Order: sequence, then C-alpha cells, then structure tokens
Amino acid sequence: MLGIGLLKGLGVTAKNLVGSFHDPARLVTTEYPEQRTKLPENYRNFPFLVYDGTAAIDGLRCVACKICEVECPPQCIYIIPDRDEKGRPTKKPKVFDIDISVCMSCQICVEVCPFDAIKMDQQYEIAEADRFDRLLLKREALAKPNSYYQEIHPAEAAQVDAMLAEARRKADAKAKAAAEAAAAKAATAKPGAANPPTRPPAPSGSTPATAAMKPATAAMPEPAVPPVQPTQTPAENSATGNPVAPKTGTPGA
Amino acid sequence: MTNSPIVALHGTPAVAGGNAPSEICHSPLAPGGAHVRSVRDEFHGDLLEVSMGPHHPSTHGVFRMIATLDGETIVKLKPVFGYLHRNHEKIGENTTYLGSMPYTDRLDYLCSMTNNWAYALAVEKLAGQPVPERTEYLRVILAELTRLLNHTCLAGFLLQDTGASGTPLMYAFREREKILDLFEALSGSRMMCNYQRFGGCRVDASPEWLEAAKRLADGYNEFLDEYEALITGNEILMARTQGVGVMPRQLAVSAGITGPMLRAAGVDYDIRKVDGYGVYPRFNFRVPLGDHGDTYDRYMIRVLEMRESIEILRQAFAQLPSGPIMDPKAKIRGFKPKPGEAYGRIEGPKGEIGFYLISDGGANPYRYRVRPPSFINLTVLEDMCLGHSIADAVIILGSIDIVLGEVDR
Amino acid sequence: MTLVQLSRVTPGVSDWFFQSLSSPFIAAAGDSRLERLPIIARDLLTSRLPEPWRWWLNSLLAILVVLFGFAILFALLTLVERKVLGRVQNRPGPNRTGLPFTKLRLFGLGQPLADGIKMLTKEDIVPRSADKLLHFLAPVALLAFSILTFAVLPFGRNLVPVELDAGILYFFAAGAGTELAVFMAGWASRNKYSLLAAMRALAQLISYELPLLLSFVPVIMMAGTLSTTGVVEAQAGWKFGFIPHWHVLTPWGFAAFVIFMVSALAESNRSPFDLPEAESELIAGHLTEYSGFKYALFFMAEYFGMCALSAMAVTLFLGGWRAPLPFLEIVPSYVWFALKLFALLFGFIWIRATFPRLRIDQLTRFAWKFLVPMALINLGTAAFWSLTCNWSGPLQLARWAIALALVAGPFVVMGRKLSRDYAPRTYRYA
Amino acid sequence: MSIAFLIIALVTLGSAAVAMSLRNLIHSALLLIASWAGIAAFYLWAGAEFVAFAQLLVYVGAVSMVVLFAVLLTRQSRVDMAIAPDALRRIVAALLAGGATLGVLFGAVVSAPLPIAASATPVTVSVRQMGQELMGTHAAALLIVGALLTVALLGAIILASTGREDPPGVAPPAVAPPTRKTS
Repeated sequence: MLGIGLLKGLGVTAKNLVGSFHDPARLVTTEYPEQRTKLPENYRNFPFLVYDGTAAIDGLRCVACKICEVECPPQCIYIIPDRDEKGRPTKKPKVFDIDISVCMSCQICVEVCPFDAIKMDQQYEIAEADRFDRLLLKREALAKPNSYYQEIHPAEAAQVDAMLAEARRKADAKAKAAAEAAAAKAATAKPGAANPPTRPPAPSGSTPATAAMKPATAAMPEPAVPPVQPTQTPAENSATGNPVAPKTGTPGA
Repeated sequence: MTNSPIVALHGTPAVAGGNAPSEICHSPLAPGGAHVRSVRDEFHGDLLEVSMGPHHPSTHGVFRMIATLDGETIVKLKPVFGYLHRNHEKIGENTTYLGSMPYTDRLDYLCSMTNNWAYALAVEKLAGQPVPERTEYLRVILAELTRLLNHTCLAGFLLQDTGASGTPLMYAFREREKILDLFEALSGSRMMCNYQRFGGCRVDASPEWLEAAKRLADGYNEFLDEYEALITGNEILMARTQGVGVMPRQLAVSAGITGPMLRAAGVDYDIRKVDGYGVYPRFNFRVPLGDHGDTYDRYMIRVLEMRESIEILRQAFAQLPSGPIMDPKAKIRGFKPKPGEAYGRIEGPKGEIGFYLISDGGANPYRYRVRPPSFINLTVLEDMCLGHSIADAVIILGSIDIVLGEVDR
Repeated sequence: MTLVQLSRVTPGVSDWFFQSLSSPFIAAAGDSRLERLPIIARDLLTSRLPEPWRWWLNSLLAILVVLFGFAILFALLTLVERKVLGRVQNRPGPNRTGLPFTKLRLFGLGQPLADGIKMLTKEDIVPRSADKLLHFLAPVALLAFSILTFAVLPFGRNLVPVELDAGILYFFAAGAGTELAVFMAGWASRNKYSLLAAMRALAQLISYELPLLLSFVPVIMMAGTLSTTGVVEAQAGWKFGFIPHWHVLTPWGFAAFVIFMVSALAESNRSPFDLPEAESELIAGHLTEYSGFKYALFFMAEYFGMCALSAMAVTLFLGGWRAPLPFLEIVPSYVWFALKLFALLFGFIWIRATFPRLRIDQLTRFAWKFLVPMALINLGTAAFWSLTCNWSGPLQLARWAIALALVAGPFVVMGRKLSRDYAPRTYRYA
Repeated sequence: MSIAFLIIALVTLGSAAVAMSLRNLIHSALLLIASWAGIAAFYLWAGAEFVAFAQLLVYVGAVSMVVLFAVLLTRQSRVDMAIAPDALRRIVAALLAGGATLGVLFGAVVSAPLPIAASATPVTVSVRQMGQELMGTHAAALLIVGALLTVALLGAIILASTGREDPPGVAPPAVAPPTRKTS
C-alpha cells in the first residue's frame, strides 16, 4: 500500500533520533579539539628525520645518501651532502628539505631508507597563520629525537632499535676483530686508546648514542665500517652511518 | 562518446521564450556566450542550454554536463571532463614502478586498496613475482572491505542526489568511517593507503586488527538492513529511480561497461568469477543480476553485492593462513622487471580496474596505462539521460558511480 | 495589519469592520489569571491612555508581539531544525555557539544570532544583468505575504489579532501571493537555474493550491463558519469526557488533515517537495543569486510560511488552542497552541530528515491524480458524516465504518494506481 | 470620495495602464496582478470582505500563475504583430470583442438599481448570508456557471492531451535535422 515504505523510513529516522541520545553506536562524533581519537600506531603523516642523542643536527641518522630523494614519487625531497674543508663527504646532509606542499605522505622514503633515518610523523595539526609558512621544511625542523619516534611508533621503533643495536654489535665486533688483526699484524703498534665496544646495546634508544663512532671519512658510501680512529672522544659523537641495511638490498644512489 | 542515437536538435540551443527582457540571453553559464533564438515548430518553445558544473552540488567533483533542455527534458547532454587531469599516466612513466603505487591511490580515492591491488597485480605479472598466500587473503579482505566502503558511499551519494537531506549519506558515512578506521590502523592512512607491494604487502594485519575487521563484517548486515528499511522500500525513491536511466544490455556490452552497472543490465560478468584472480576461486559467493538496467537496479545490485562481500569476508577470515606477507625475493628498491608487457585487472567496486604496463627493462615503465572503470562507464551517460528530466540526470550520474580522480586521471 | 491601517485612515469605513477590529483581545470573565496574562500585560501598558490612542497602541502591540514572537520562533526553529536533523543523522548538530567572548556554549543557542549577524554582514550581490527592481522586491513581497497570514490565527483563547468573518479565506488569500514572490525571485535573478526553479514553483504551487483549499472545505462545512475562532469553537468539548471533538479525530477530518499537511509541505517548499530550491539539481533554485540579508529574508519567509500553515492546521484540525483533556485546561490556551504548533513543526522537520525529493512531474501527478480526488471524495465523506450526525448506538458504529471505508477505500485504490509502475523487486543471482 | 478610494483607484488603474505600455511581458503580467490586487482592495473598501478575499485567492493566487505560465511558455517576438498577415483582422476582432464587453458591462451598470447610500454604513453581507443566497436564490446561475466552467476545463484537457501520445522516457522524435546556426 502506498505509504508503507515512507512510514518505515520515518520509523528508522525516529529510531536514530532517539538512539543518538543514548546509544554510543549512533552518536559517533568526536568533538575534536576537546576530544581526540587515539591515533593508530601505523598512522602516518609527513616524514621527519630521526636523530640519536641530544644534538639535533649532529645526531641525524641520515647520511645524505640520496636514496629517498631518488625514490620519492613526487620528488619533494632535496638533499645536499655536507663536505668537510677538504671537500670530502662527511656523510651528513648539509641541506635536507622536504616540500610539505608536494609531499603526499606515501611513506616510500621510509621504506627505502637503509639507515632508518627518516620516519613518518603523526603530527597533524600543522596549520599556519600565514599561507606560506612552513611549507618547506628544513633539516632543523625535520629533525626529531629518537625518543619522539619511540613515543609515536613504539612497536616499530623498538624493532628498529633492536635491529640497529644488532647491526652495531656486529659492526663493533667486526671492527674489534679488524683492530685486533691490525694490532696483531703490526706488532709494534702502540696500544691506542681505542674504546672497547663491548657495551651491550640498550634496546631503548632514548639513551644517548650507544656506540661512539667517528663518522666515516671514506668517500664512498659503502656500508663498510672504517677502522676506528683512536683519537675520538666517545661523549660527543653520536652514532651515524649505521652500516648495515638490514631490510633491503644494496644501498647506493 | 559512444554511438548514441543521434538526437535532432530542434535548432540551436537558446533560452526559453519570455525569459529575458531582451531577445538574446547572455548566459554566464553556457559556453559560447550569446545564444541565438531559432524558430521551431509552433507548439514547442526554444531549447535551454544549462551548463551543470564544473561547480555544481551533484556532479561529484569537477565534472560538467552541458545539458540541452526542452522544458526540463534533456534532449542533448554533453559530458565535459578533464578538469582534474593531472597527467597520471605520464607521471607513471617517469617514476619507478614503486613510485606509481601511491599515485594509484589517488585515481579512485575511495578505493585505493583495490587500485593498489590491480597495479600490484600488473607489475607482478610483468615481473613474474609470486605472492605469499597470506597476502592474497589480506588482499581479498581489503578489496571486499573497499567494496563495502565504495558501495556504501554510493548509496549515500545517490540518495543525496535524490534530495534526501543528508540522512542516508550520514548513515553511509558513519559506517564508512569504521572501514576507514580499519584502513588507517593497517596502512597508516585512511584513504591513500599505499598498501600493496609487488610480491606482498607492506604491513601485516595484527590479530586485533583482524578481530576488529571481523566484528565489522559481522555487524554490517545489520546496518544494511537498517539502511534498506530507511530507503529501499521508499515509494519516493522507487518512483524516482525505477525506469529512470535504463541502460539496455546491448549498449552496456558494446560500450564496454563493467562492474555493477553491467550486472544491473543483466549481464553476468564479474572478473572475480571470470578471471579467478587471487584466491577468489576459493570463496563461495553469488553475483546478483538486475533485469531492468535502471537506476534502481544499479542501486540494488550494489546493496546485494555488499551482502555478498560480507559473505566473502567471513570466509576469508575463517581461512586466513599465517605466514609471511612478503615474498622474500621481492625487491623494494632497484626493481627492474624484464622487458615485456602485462595487463593486470581486478573487479574493482566500480568495475574493471586494470593497469597495462610495458617494460623496457628499466626502472620506470615504458608505458603505463590505466583502464579506469568510472571513465568508461561514464561514456553512456548521454544515452541514459536522453528523454529524462534534469532531476533524473543528476541521479543517473550518481548511479554510474564516478570518481573524477579516476575519470580525468 | 495593513487592513487595520487602511480602514483607519478612511472615514467611511464600515461598522462591521470597525467592530471586528476594535475589540481584539477581550478577556472573558472566568478565565484564570494565567490565561489572561497577555491581556493583563497589555492593559498594564495601555490602560491609562485615552480611547483612540489605546486602540492604536493595542493594535500596534498585537502586531509587535506576533512579529517578535514569530521572529524568535523562526530563530529557534532554525536551530531546532538543525539539531533535530543532526540527531537524526547521528550528529550532535550545532552545539558550539554560545555567548560570545565566553566559554559558555548553551547547547548552541547562540547559533541563530551568529547566523543572523553573518547574514546581515554578508555582501549583498545582485547580478549585473538581473532585473534589479524585482530582484529586490521578491524577498520583501514574500515576507510581507507570509506575515499577513498571521493576522487571523487564534493563538489562544481571545487571542486573535484580527477577528474576521472570512478569516480562513483571508489566510489563504494572503498566502496566495507567496508563489508570485518566488516566481519573481526566480525570474529576476536571470539565472537559468533560477528560471527553472521559477517554473517549478509555479507548477508546484498551482497544483497544490487546489488540494490545500479543498482539504479544509469539509471543516468549514462542519463548522458552518469561515472565521478561525468559529472553527475552534466548533471543536469544543469532549466526547465521553475525554475524547476531544477535534476534527482530526474523525475519519474525514483525519484524511483532510493529511491532505492539508501534504499540501502544506508543498506550499511551503519543504522536503520532499522542495523542488524550487532542489540543491542537488538546481544549486539553490530561486535562491541561487541571493545572498546576505535578502537570502535571510527568504529563509525567514519560508519558515514563517511553514509556521503559519502549521498554525492553521492546528486551528482547523487539532482543536486550535483547546486542551486535549478537560483537567488540562489549567494550562493556558496559548501554551497548548504553541505545543501543537511545535508538534507539527517537528513533523515537518522529521519528514525533511527522511524523504528523498520527488520529481516535478511526479509531484504534479500526485497532486492532480491523488490529492485532489481524495479531497473531493473526502468532501463527500464529510457530507455523509454531517447528514448522519444523529445516528446513535449500533448506527454510530455503522457510521464510523462507512466513513472509514469512504476514506480508506479510495486511498487504497488510488494509491495502488499511483504506484502501479513501481514496486520492490527481487533479484536473481548468476 | 474618500482618500482611500482615490488611492486604490489610482493603484488599480495606474498599474493597468502601465502594464499595457510596458514592453517586458513579465513586468506587464506582474502589474496586471497588482491591478487585480487593487480591485480586491476596492472590494475590501466597499465592505465586501468575502469577495475581496476570493478575488485575491483566485486572481492573485491562481489566475496570475496561469498568466505567468502563458507568458513564459509563449515565445516572445516583437515582429509578431507587425508582420502578421491578418493584423487588420485581429484589430477588428479585438475592437469588436472589447466593444461588446464594454457595452454589456455598461448596460448592466446603468440598468442596475444602485441606491445611493446616504448613510455611512453600507449593507454588509456575512458569508453565511452569501452562501444561502448563492445556493438558494441564485442556485441555477451557480450551477450553469459551474457546468460551463467544467465543460471549458474538459475541453482544455482534451486539447492539451492530444498530440502527447509518446510515452514518457522516450527521446523526443527527430523533427528537424540538427542545424546549427550561429551569428
């Protein structure tokens, strides 16, 4: 009969009208600034650069290998590797820019980074009063501590830290072996003040750099660890150039 | 455009008589500026050309229909698209295979999961890359969730186009949010999932996630029941949609229509059944078919497909094996398939979504081509709209289910 | 109200007219103090004035009270509508706008005020090629016609601004101008969407005027008067002491009420008959080229029209300001009127929240092929009811049965005919 | 002659006169409607409440719609009258029809016994009285008019329904080849 369907519809809307006062399944609005939904751990927004230790720029894990720059689909990353006075690469980015207006948060830079240096942020309140503010993020703005990474992606970060620690342990062992071999080879060598890399790596990366290593001075971005220089001080340096890319194949631009 | 029956225009489009204080109406909306009034037979007024869009509440984005009206009846309708053209295919040829994956999200931004799958399927075919079984199941789960999402949205949009003050749309979006939450929890993004990889997928689904997805699938029938009680039996909706925008079976086949539109016209063609890609042959599901090919059928077919999707989901959750999600030999970086070509297609929610790739052995595809279902389904718009009123054109367009990101690419 | 002024400036005005106007709001003895509150309040203000002044001021006060009352109702209604729509759609609706410069939100009560300020401060855009005069006149005319209709509504016991002998006729005569205004707006905007909307408005209003007028003819027949107070008077009393003599509680009255409300939906351009401003088809129809204050006026007029038609429906079918039960008469009459009015307005909102929109040909077909015949048959039903008013006992039952059949039979038959072309479908699977 | 009467008459006649002289048909139609409203005001002034409201309801509410529809649906052409071959015949017909109407009205007005009311209180007729008069004394006239209108309505329906044979939902038949003229 004419009107039955209409009445049924009215019944449904009435049910929803009443239900929206008592049924949580029927009032799903999150009143945003006061209430917030919990972000899932996998949530991703624009990328940031992870640094270990306390020094934002010096502690960057990034070695300016430019893989992400090449792989970035919209090509929003711009990197200039840093060089020392002699013109040799220092394995540090001099310029690391991400054009936020171009970036599409696809996470490919994170996937391709062999050094776990770039990660996805969860910061979504990024509105600015000026329309051109903070569209191009510089290295300083991008750098965020490992503790922050731990905070936003705890499970993933723990995994990454464990992996890094494992790699570092292996590298240290290798370096130690190499050093011992060198020592054995050069029997007349002076017993240097090479730091013994025997400290077990902490699984939580919130501690300062676990292994003190001098940045590689070699020109090639090869993931081989250079011999440890005995002159460095462990306190000031942070771990960079974590050598082994555990996930993927050969790094290299 | 298709070989639509040629409609004789009774002269040139002009404004209805008596409209304008002066004789010639300069319409800011219509292209070409002034329209010249023409002489028609005694009993008909002049034709009125209305340019609906690109900014119009119900053209689903920046789409434009230049409708020539006799009274309110459409005698000619010219779809204009390309406002959202962004060189998708050319970009695909200038970026790596992996780099195109996030771009496929942006084709049909409601169904990024199925776009991902179709693209991954094409690349996997090209490279001969096997996929772990767990990933195959996850792909089915995500594709069916996407189908739920897309059809739910469509039902909402269609009802919105018929003027239902947003209520069905809001109910649809309420449910859609739940699926989007699942996608976000899994892939990190609600709509731009970028989830599939060649030879696997990016993140494994946790047991909690699977539990939540199972809950959603189990509760979805309840929502569909409520939604159908609200609107399916509604006399106004039936009057508005039944017999409106009929697409004959012959036209549907010859125009290359796919997806629910084709099945609403009564053609039994579902790539899930035809190709049996992925692990679909392992599932038991039915393909609903319409007999009239009108807007109501197109709406109802989608509702019924959602119910079938729920069945597939239940089976997939029950059968989901454990194991790796990524083929160990699969490469993320430095991916260079052998020279050759491949066409990978799946049954997307809107129809056949396919990617055609030619590799010359380099890191970028030599040719990258998308077969977008929305675009091809849209080509029959005029044939369906002729003789109907302008109000019908809006819901016919709504029932085609287009996403302009995919139409214009 | 213009009638009032018109008659006063002319010395040759007739007696009947004067009489009917010079005595608005006379408090009857025996009413409770609460009941007479509006009149007491008015007398407090004007009782010390000399007689001619007093008449003028009383009229002015009545006008002001009605206008302000409905303006506030309009403001509230916009909020309530959005809230109810929101709740139906599982949203909270506007709930943030409270007192400015404070954190008080008051459930969004500040929203109408904020909307008003926004509307007033928005730029008033007139298309260059528009017919400027008509473009300006349309909202003014629409609002004027809508306000005129309030003049004869009995808002409570002895609370009728103008007591007219042909009050109901006046109401619909004044309301008849609204479609003209809608047409003017659509045509003068010089926009194709607006023009289509204007055509639709004409077709729609011309179709629904007829069932609207036919639907209340039985009421007039039964009440034997065209005056609004007379109609309310005719619905006084209770059967068995608890069933009120409202027209809606009779078979013909219920049918007439439904026809009236459906036509009222169409007359006030409300969903599912909001074709002139169908936003998914015609952008905003006749409102496409309006902005700022003029748009607000249109909006206001639409709500005024809705309120006026609902108030008329209350008067004609729901017993006006009368209480539903005898012991509830302690509650003042104007409160009952307001409650009934709100109930009907809520119905309007509820319907808007639920239904899709009809197409223009279906809309007119529904009017001419369903509502008009139904209204005509209902006239016959009412005549039968009137002729058999002295049947009693088992005959009374027969009377009810026959009347119900007279209403339901045509409804089923014509409804089936109307919905012949469509039905729910079953689907096959491959 | 009161001021009100003057104003009403001025509005009524003025809008009618302006309506005839305007080139814009819609404006003319709206002014015509204003003129009808003026007549309603006159009835009101004269104390014929019911007639006034009926005039408003019927003319301003309904007939106006028909007029506007007719104006909108008729193709507007300035050259219609000038080049029409039978312009003279039309003029003659118009004069004849107008003259006849005028004559009938004039005769009716002159022959009607209109008492010049000396008092300031004209006779008022309540709705009930009017209804009784209509259904009693003048029932025959009412019925005849009703029948006449019904016949006219049926005729209009028949006229309108012929030539609308094609079922809805079918594209309009091709009448002319698609010629595109531009200028």
